[in-house]
Amino acid sequence: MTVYLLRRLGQSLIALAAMAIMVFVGVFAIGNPVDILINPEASQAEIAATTARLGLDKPLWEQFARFVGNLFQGDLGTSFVYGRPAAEIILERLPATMELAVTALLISVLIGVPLGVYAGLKPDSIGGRSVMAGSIFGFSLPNFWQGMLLILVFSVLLGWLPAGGRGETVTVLGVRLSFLTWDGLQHMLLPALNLALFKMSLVIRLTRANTREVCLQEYIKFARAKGLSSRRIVLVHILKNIMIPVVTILGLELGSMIAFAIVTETVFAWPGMGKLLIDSINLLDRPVIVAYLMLTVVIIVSINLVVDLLYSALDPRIRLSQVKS
Amino acid sequence: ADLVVGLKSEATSMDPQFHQLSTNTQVLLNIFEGLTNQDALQKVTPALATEWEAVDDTTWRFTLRDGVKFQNGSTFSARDVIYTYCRVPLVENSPSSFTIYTATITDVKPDGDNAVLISTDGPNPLLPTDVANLPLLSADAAGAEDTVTYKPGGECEGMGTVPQSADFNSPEITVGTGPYRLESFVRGSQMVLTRYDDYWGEQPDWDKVTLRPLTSDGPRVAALLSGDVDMIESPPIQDLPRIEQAGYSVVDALSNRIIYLAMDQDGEAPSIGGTDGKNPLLDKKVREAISLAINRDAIVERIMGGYAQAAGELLPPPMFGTNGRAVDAYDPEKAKQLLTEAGYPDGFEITLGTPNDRYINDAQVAQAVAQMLARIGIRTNVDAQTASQFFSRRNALDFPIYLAGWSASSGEMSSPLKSLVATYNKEAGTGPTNAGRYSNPAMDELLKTAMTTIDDAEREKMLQEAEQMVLDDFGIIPLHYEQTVWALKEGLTYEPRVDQYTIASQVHAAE
Amino acid sequence: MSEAILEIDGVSKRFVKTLDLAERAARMLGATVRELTVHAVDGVDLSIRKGEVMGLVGESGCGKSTLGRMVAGLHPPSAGQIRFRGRDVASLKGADAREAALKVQMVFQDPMSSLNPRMRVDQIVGEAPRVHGLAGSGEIDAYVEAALQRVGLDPAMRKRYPHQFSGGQRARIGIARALAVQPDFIVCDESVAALDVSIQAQILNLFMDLREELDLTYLFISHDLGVVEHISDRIAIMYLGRMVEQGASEEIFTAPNHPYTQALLAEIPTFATTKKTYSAIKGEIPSPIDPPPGCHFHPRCPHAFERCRVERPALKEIAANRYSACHLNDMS
Amino acid sequence: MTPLLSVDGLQTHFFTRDGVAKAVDGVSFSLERGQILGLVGESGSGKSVTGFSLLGLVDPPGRVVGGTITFDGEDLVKGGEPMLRTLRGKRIAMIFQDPMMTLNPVLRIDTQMVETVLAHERMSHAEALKRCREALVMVGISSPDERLQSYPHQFSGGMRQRVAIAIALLHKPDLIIADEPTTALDVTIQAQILAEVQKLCAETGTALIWITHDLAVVSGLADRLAVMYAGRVVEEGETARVIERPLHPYTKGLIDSVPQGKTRGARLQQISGMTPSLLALPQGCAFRPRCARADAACLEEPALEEKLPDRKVRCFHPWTLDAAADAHMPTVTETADQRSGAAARTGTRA
Amino acid sequence: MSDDAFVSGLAPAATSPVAVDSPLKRIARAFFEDRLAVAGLVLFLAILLLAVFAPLIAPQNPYDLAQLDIMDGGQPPGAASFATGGTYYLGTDEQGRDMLSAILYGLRISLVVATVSLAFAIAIGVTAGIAAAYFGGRIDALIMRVVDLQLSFPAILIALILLALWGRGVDKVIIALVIVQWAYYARTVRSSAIVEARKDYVEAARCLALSHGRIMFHHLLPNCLPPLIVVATVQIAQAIALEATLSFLGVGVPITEPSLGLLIANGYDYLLSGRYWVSLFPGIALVVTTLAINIVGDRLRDVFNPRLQK
Ligand SMILES: Nc1ncnc2c1ncn2[C@@H]1O[C@H](COP(=O)(O)OP(=O)(O)OP(=O)(O)O)[C@@H](O)[C@H]1O
Ligand SMILES: Nc1ncnc2c1ncn2[C@@H]1O[C@H](COP(=O)(O)OP(=O)(O)OP(=O)(O)O)[C@@H](O)[C@H]1O
Ligand SMILES: [Mg+2]
Ligand SMILES: [Mg+2]
Repeated sequence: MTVYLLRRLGQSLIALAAMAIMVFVGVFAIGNPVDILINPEASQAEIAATTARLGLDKPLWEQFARFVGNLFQGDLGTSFVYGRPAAEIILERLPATMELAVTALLISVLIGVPLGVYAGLKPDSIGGRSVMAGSIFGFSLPNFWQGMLLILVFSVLLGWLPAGGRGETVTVLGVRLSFLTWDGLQHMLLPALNLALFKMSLVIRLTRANTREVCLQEYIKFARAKGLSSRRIVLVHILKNIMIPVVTILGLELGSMIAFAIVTETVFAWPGMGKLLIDSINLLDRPVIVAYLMLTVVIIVSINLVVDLLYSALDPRIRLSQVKS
Repeated sequence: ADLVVGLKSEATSMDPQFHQLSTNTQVLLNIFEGLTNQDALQKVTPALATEWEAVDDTTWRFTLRDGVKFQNGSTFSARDVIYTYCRVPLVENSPSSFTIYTATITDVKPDGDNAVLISTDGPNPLLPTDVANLPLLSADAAGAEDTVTYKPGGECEGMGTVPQSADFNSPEITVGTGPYRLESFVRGSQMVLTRYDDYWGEQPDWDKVTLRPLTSDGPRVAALLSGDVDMIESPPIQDLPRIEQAGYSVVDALSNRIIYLAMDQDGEAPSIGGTDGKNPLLDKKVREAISLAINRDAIVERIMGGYAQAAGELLPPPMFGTNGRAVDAYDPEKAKQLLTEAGYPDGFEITLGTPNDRYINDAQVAQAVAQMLARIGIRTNVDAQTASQFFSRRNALDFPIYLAGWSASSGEMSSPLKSLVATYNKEAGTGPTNAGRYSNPAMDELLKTAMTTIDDAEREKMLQEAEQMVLDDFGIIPLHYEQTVWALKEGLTYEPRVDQYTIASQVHAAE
Repeated sequence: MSEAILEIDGVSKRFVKTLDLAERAARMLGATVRELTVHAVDGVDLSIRKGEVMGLVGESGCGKSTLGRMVAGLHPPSAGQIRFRGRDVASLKGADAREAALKVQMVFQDPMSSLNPRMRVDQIVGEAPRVHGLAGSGEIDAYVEAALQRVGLDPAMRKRYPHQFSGGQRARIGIARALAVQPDFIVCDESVAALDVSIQAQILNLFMDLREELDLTYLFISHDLGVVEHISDRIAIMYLGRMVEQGASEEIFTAPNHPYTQALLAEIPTFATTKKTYSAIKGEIPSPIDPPPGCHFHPRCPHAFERCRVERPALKEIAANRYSACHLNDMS
Repeated sequence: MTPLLSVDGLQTHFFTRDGVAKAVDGVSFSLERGQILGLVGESGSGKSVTGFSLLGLVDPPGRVVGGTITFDGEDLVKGGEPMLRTLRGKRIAMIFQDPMMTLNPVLRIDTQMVETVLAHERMSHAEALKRCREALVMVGISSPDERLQSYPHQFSGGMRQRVAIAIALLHKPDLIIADEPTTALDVTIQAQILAEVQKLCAETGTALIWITHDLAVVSGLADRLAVMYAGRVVEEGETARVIERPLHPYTKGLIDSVPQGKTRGARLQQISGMTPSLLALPQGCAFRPRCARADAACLEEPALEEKLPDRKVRCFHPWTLDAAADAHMPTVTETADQRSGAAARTGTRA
Repeated sequence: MSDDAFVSGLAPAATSPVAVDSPLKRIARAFFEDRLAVAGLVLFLAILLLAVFAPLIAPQNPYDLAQLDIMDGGQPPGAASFATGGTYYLGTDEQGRDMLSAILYGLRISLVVATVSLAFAIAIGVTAGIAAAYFGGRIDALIMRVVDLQLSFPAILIALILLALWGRGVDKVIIALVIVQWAYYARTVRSSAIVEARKDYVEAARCLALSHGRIMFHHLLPNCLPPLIVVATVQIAQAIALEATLSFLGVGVPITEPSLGLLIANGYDYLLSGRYWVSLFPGIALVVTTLAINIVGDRLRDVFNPRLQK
């Protein structure tokens, strides 16, 4: 276990370092954020003064060294645009994104797994085939286009749901949540659905493939030979086996969901981290970009960790190897 | 009654001295006020100063309004003015400092009980305009000492601990004299303002104002149409027919923003193809040809949906310093002829730089321009980028020709002339945005004189003349003036503003 | 008696799972992380004479294949020497090494997985001779045909893919491939285990024919004692990485010395016309990761006594050309 | 006394893309209570499919298309899934070939055993667990409580197979179908399992069908043998008689081709050719192309007939009826004697 | 048949158990059994042809600004052109770009971006994956750590950052996609190559003293193709979608040479205004393309999966 944590830690540190260097060099290469932030009427002297004030006049390595130094004091830097700690700005937006991603994940699992199992058990039935055909669709539609269609249909044409924004929120333990109010839920429905559709297709396909695979296993036949009911075979023997790959993939996908939230948040004007990232990239707000990526790495690494723990809870074979090492 | 406004971008800070950004200013103008104010037409009007006069060439006297109380109850006095102006250079990490308005100020001191004297290091005719951009803070709320003494360069005394941008999230510190006070600000989601009942001026119509950032055009319109918000700024022009059809009112006004083309006139330009390394843009005939090749009306009509006005000057008339110059006529024949005369009968190849998320339909306009230039033989590639990249590359002189916009915050001709076409000179601080490096020493001289001329009439004449010189030279090519649009729910009115600000306190319920 | 063509001298093979950076760090932090070492082959001596068939028997995981692979040059030994025609194989370089590598070939267990499913038979058989210049590009077709004919395959089928053959034919292709590089020594690793008895007989006969025809020497690995007994001149028996007994085939089968060998022979299924009562050695085969101390067999051995638990018995010559590793031999 | 199980003309076909594979095409045999039947044949001859057909576990695209299976007086083919469900695991149990694959890797042993008990009997979890423990003890697993808490991967192959056998024994079934349960195991472990199975059958009176491709394994175990070739039973009879005097050329070839000590140095007798594809069986007798005695008559399909008392064979030219050829026959008894002699010698050594 | 043959057993069997055809033909035969898959393939080929011959088919060259006229901008489907009198069957965008032509050309860009990036990503990924599987040990650990890092980071983020850094351009989009995708191939190839490398035929090849390169690319690689092909079909569809998404987010291809994604993104602004065609038609083209590829990929997956073969 310790080994495992250490390995994970090592990997994420490398990822963090790679990310930080890339962003530093990259943002430096794009240009000077002062060019876009400053009032165009400012004189050249003003521009130079501002650049110095933000520490951008120093050579890149010096800026980086300073950043690393601050990092060790838990300081991810101060946003050029907002003048506030970058970490704070991002954490403020984190709940909105997490809320969206988790809801989407729930939707995709709760709908995807049963459909996938069904399609896997009855691959040649009309129902099974239509589920698969549907999932290919969900797979093929680009995320943003789905979002646009959702808006077009549900907001513009039918007027049932709001087209964007977060709606009313309730503050619980200092975190603002949408799903506790009716208005908030309404606002969340379309973006969550948008984010979920793709993953749902993925879950369906994955579950189906695994169900088919597991169905062919000798132990399923043995379970039948033991005289078990089909219900028990599906709900215990098959489901427990397919949950292993599903959980793994979903873990990875939660990470990518947070990333894909960028698109959904853009389409639905959802005030989450993804939107912030796009804005920050556009404004070359390097501290925020770096902090966002660092946070994402940390989140993804933690999710992977949780997934692995879950995984070992689900798959006893893994447990052994961990005990051993 | 409450008002919910959908804004296209969010204020980056509640600190009125942190970031010079129209998004910030338009929000903060609900809470704070300066000594002066600019009205919808950018005319300077009294605010916390009831009147002002130039005492001599370098000193202005502002009479302070009586009986004004800050939202925290403290009485407005000269100390607040001094404190406010003192704090400007002390704001840390400001990405765009307000020092450009205080740089010339050498001293601020009380003059009797109800006036301040502001001295500058030279004649500054624009000081009353400048101070409109410096909303006044409450020295008490900010924790100043009892006496604050002005010293230039951030050396003031009696400042106490100066609150920084992040502190302004607290309604305790964000205290102004304006009609609204800050109730809450949830970044990314909304800002809530409540009416300040002891406001000295006319009470606004709304008890509570909610400002929502809806940065994507589509959702912003959708939010209006679905009734989530009462009013939005900058609805995309292509959606206006639909919005009007749905029973919403649309108001618009010519803005102070001009969209222009600037051309590289800085020696040879190797990035232009088909000219054997010569820079055709150095030739006035070529520049004129470019201007004549552009069908501005078509752009206004087709790309801007009619919500723009073809431009012949650097500011829309009748703003200060305009001279009524006619819009260059669309004349491709003559343009071709001019090109031939200049020695480019087959045209040349050029890359037009443009931002794609900064001005209304900016990349579309650039493509339309490219189409038109292509027709007279100037094969034009469009290099559209997000604003940050565009501005960085533009400032690095990467584009032989580029499209950009300019809005004059002072509302007078000196602003575009000084920034866009005055010779680039680091020391003098002229031409900071002159990335085409156009240079006309005669015009520079004239502008310099104008800038130190306090007398308005005299100054206007000089500015008109200077502008004429540049435009006759085709040193810069105006395309169109943007028009700013607001869409409102039935029953609301808003006087459209040249400066494109959406100021909630000025939204009214129709009688 | 002819000279030894292959000598295996104190050869061991250890598979070690070394610690990576994270694991070492964890160990410094006090976690119980250890290197895992599998002693797949543990100090084995064996000498094979030219032209003989040496049978190698033992239960699953006892290191037969590993030894076979080392002989075939697929694994370098962790310790000890393998000498082919008197020369240490590991010390050879360049052309010599290649020559030695080609002289020792291997025939594998699973006839399907040992043939590349994406290659045609003529490619499978002809690739190595072509690459190594054993046959010029003009002659290669004839060469392959001859190789196929030698193992009893119709050359007309040389354009087919492995999946288009039956198990027995695939086994023949595998043999043809090995023979195509003109080896002297062939390691047969369970080469007939996957075949049905009826096909197995065909292939065993083929092995014997080829041996005579081409003067080959075999190391014949199998867990099937019947097969080994049928084909081998001499037999070596391994248990958990170690050699426990070695000797001429008849002698071992008539008078097994080591208790393990005895138990093994008792378990060979044989035709019976009356119902047999089965009895068995108790216990499971221990893991090579954690082998028992002393004699590896002692936990299952009915004759085990104190010494077996602590001391590893050496492989001693108990009669002429007859070796056994059992402490019992010291007692009598 | 009616037999416990009688299979008559069983046909199981696989309807594949490439055609109909007649995996089982006319299999008949019968089994008394407490009897052990050895079902022998080379790979692909339809042994497993026969076993699965009995339990109705043939996977699509396979289907039982003909014949009858009578178990304790009831027709299983007619009874269909509902009847089979109640029988499976309770009265007919099956043990599969590969012990590594038969247990669900993600479920604990107790779960997998208890569910089998509860699938057929109403009782408390504790009682069921007790029964499982007893079953484990019966198959020679020590410290069953600890084992019950384990997962399959923590067991060796032999242990897993024993667990599978224990599961088969939970309801003291009337019939166990063992499909090559020791093929994947080492000889010493195989012997352990054989010993246990033999003991159990003797103790519980359970009938057993032991499927294998290794004649030698069943020769000492089974009361009767049925030899399959290409989906058909080609010979059936009492074990000793079949081994001693195989009638069908295939059976004889099978026995002769087994290598042993006495064959050393000599060439093995071998059956030429190879197993035919089920999709393209030769006309008439399926063994015809590989048979030295085949003639024109064999172009007709021979029937399974009783050529000697209690000996059925599917051949026009069975060995014993042809005196000339019989001369070559090895005397199997001799072999067995030699072997037991060797065993006796080893036994004396210690 | 003689007694002699019975004894020697060396006589070659006259019949082979299976019909004589190559593995590829078998796969193809299995593939064509599914009508939906065939339809998908035909559709995809048709799209491919349309894209390849776009310059010949399209009424207009939408990338040549001189051929556009903003006076024809925003025309609904079926409208006639002011400038040329031709018909805009699918309408025009605000630049007066004929949507039909723009879609054909956009398809071209989208496919070129996807296939070129695919080719490079496969080349890199396959080499890395096979080397990792074949050599094992440290090489494997190193390569797979990089792959893990890459894969644990969402593709869209990486691409977004890279493109934000580099600016717009078809070449840059391709590079970004290669960087984002190679790891998938490396992982896929490695996992199948590890299984294959354990098979005896690789040992046999080593026993025959064949070179590493030969074993890796002649022996291992062909056997790792099936999963690779499946992943490639999925990835090419993903690449098209990803490019579209990046263009949508404003970091994709240059605006004057719009891909399908960029066309949709442009149309996004006109969605509410009723000019649905600007975004709907390219959207449909994009969906149909990825759908066709996914259907084909789906079938390939089934066909290549030996466990599911009937
Ligand atoms: N590459 C390897 N890495 C680690 N352990 C290995 C490796 N190869 C073999 N082993 C271990 O070495 C031991 C001997 O393996 P080997 O394959 O030689 O046995 P065997 O006698 O051939 O068994 P079988 O009869 O099952 O083929 C086994 O415990 C195996 O797990
Ligand atoms: N799912 C299936 N689809 C098609 N054919 C099948 C299927 N399962 C079995 N068969 C065919 O049925 C025949 C008999 O198979 P079976 O498994 O009964 O053989 P077996 O005698 O048990 O062989 P082995 O000794 O290899 O286990 C085989 O030739 C096989 O091709
Ligand atoms: Mg082995
Ligand atoms: Mg079987």
